[in-house]
Amino acid sequence: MIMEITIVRTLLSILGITLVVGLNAVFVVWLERKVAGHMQYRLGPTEVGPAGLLQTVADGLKLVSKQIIFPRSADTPIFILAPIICLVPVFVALLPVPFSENIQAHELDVGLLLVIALGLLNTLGILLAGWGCDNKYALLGASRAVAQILAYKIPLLLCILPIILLSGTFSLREIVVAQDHSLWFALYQPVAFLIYLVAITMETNRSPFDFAEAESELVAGFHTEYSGMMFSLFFLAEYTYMFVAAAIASVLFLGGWLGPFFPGPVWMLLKIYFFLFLMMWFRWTFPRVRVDQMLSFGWKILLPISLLNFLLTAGVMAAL
Amino acid sequence: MSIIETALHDVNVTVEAQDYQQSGIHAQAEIQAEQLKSVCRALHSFCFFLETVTAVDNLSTETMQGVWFFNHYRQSARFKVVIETGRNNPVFPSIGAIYPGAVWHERETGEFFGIVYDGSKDSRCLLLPEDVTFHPLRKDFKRPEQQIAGIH
Amino acid sequence: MFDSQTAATYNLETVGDQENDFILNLGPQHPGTHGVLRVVLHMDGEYILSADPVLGYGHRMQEKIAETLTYTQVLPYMARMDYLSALSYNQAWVCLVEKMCGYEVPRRAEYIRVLTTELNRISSHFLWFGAFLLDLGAFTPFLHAFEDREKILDLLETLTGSRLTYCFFRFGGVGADVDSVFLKGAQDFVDHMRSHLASYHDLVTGNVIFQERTRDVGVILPFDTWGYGLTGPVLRGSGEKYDVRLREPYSIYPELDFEIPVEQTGDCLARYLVRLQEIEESLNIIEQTIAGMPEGPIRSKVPKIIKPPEGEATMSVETPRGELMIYAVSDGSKIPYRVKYRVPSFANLSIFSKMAKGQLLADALAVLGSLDLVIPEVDR
Amino acid sequence: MNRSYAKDIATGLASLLTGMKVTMTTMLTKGHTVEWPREAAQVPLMFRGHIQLVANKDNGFAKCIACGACARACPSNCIEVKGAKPEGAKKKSPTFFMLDFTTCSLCGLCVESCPVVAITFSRDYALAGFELQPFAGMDLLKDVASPFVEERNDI
Repeated sequence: MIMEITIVRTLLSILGITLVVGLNAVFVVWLERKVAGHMQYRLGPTEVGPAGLLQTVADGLKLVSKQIIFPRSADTPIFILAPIICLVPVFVALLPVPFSENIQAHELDVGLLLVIALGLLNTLGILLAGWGCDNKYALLGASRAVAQILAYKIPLLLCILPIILLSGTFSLREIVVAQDHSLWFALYQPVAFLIYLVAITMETNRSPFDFAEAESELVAGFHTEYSGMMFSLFFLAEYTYMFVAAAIASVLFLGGWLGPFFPGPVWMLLKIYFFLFLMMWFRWTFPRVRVDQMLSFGWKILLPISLLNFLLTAGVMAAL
Repeated sequence: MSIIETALHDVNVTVEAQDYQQSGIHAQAEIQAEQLKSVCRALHSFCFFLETVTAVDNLSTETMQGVWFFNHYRQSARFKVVIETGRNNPVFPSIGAIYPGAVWHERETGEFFGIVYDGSKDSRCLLLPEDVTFHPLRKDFKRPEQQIAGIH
Repeated sequence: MFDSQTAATYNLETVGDQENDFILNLGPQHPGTHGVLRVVLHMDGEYILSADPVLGYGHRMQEKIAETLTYTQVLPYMARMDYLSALSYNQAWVCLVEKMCGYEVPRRAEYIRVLTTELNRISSHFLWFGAFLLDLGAFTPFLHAFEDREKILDLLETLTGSRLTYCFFRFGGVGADVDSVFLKGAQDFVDHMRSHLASYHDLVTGNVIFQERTRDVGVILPFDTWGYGLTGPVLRGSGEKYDVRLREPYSIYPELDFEIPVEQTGDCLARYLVRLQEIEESLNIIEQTIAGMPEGPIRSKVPKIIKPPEGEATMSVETPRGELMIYAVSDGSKIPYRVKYRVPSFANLSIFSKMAKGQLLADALAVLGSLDLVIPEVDR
Repeated sequence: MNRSYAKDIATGLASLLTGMKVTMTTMLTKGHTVEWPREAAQVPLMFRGHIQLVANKDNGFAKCIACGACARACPSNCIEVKGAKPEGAKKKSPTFFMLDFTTCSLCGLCVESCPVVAITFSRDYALAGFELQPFAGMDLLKDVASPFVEERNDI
């Protein structure tokens, strides 16, 4: 009996995650284009479906039907593996994300750690993509992506630690529950919240930190040689990754599914899309930072401040 | 005394004033090929900037005129330097070492007219494909139909 | 991509170990080069050891074309060199022929010429603004600038009939007369831009990322300027107050009251600031021409077949990119004997390989953007 | 903590927020897109489309006198005119007026050169097509009557 429940639960989880990934991509790409359009005196997609909502579906169909081109000198196994390595971890990273008290694919005591660890695999996928296709632009893009990992990953972890101290758990659900009777952690930890916001922008390779694919410099960066479905896998991975990062952000700082009037999942999604909108807003406002500037920004500004913030929090907690 | 004459005081060239209203040129000097570098050095030290390097092919007189235009940032002083030589295998000295910007102008004029700029450190084609054998701005140039067809 | 064997034919300076050199072939199809410019880069990681621009992908032999057409027929070709400032090129050619033949131009026509040319200059600077920011990775300023550029294009379209490659000036005048609707539209545009330029500064100039990306990047020292023959905003960013409208005034510019903006630092930011200030100065000029627009004819009588007397002439005008000089030799027939275009982008690009040396790839593209190149103009 | 370090961060942050304010303001204003072809585009009177022949108000025939001035003025040789004198008429009329729109640069020198103002610009802006031929050989006499049109149709 327990066995059967587990199987059903697993199947439902897979279905749910796939749905979330697919629908999120459709919606976020549409939203991004709409936001970009309106920020630039344009309209964005209007033709396919109501208000252009199905534009992404049409684009997806187009991409699927396109030929996948393998460069002659590419390292084919790596070339094929790269988008998969990019996409699969973000699927897994959705497992411990709680959408409400009951809606969660799998409760893990160390859910947060899992998500952080899987986040690094994305960079591995980018590295493989850049290396495997034997293109110099792609290689430059991949090397940039690898070079920046530590610059954002350490501040990111240092921003999460105060939350762990406040909540006393690594479980994402417990962290939300801990915010139930107190204020949201963003109010306790505004500095950590801000730095986390910057760090996830870096982590998801979003503008102004999008040097891995820096269009005006590297043509398309690590996915220069990818076409058709393989290209769209990168796309899917990027937007799902954004979704995961936003979900973690809302769990850590904005109290996850907590909120009045609406049911939990609605609040959760609202918060997630608030973060996604913020990231879009950044992208359509700022010029791109240079690689070395980003590194020195990460090491000289984000790291000391987040470290200071962590020590301060720990000190205050100890004193109390 | 205009700035052009001041600049060229030590160089033994005759500067002829021109009708500026009519031609847009303040002065011009017809010089010998050997004098070009010293003229350019004198102009460069007086902060004249190089406007262009070009040539005029005179089919009727069988001559090739090398033309150099200089001007000044601080006052209006367009100065034209002319060197005349035969049409066949014309050679002019390169001023790329004095005016680095001249290298491209010389590459362009060289490929268009079949002029050799002696002493240029870079004499590759600039605007035409590397393998062209014709010089389109020479007046006896006939459009080589096959070659044109081969290019595109 | 570019393997080392092909690169060897390009006679690059041998930098380091030829076998292991990283040669990046930037262009001719690359989003950062704005057109068909190709730059062969020798790189060490992200640093550029040497850059060698390869030109000619858009080469049309304009000078030879001019030798086969009558003076009138050359006019439309002018707009095809620098398509962003077609009216400046129009002006250079008509002024040159007027100078050679001694044609009179009515004052109203001169005012219309200056008015439209300055509008064209602003639209060119707007496009540069957008494209430069695009090089720096910001997409939105591009379309914000296009939004305002569109107003100019709409305005000029009502007068000239075309939106980009204008063929509007005629020998001894202009093609069409301005009406009160056009003048009001131009005045409205000036008023709109005066207030709207602040949003450009809010969005871009003050932005800390933009400042970091452009300050002290791609510095052109004053010493290099005359050696490479730099002109236009690229030169004025390095502190030299040279503008053809000031040094060799043509048309009605001497009567107008405007400043030539100059910045001293010579970096990308200085060139950016010069251009934005030039937009404001052009607005001043436009306002003055609207206010002072005299009544009268717009074209003087010129012969149908134009045969300038034997001789030579030069004419230089200030395009948005710098000094355009046209040198023409006439043999007395109705076809020019020799025409030489001295185009500003050509000289401005020639300094690029010097500037790119030792730069990061991202900076080199910022520098390329700050030079405001129109590649068909370089290639002619 | 160093004073300028903190100040740099603060001013930097402020400048970023100023930029974000501009994009947000833009987002809340209405877009300026003309949704062609759902909306008609505004074409100014002076619009330079391809050239077309002007009809004579009296008889509806083309005003063109087939002098060939336009063909001579054209820098890219894209106009071809042939004409003949109809019986009893004083002026020539065009029998053939072909525009090669693929090489036309819309400079307007032909319109300028016409001694009888028989050429004008079309205001047709939606010119896209899937084939080259309709543009390479635009028969301008099609839209305007000519005393020879019927005759030509017979051939």
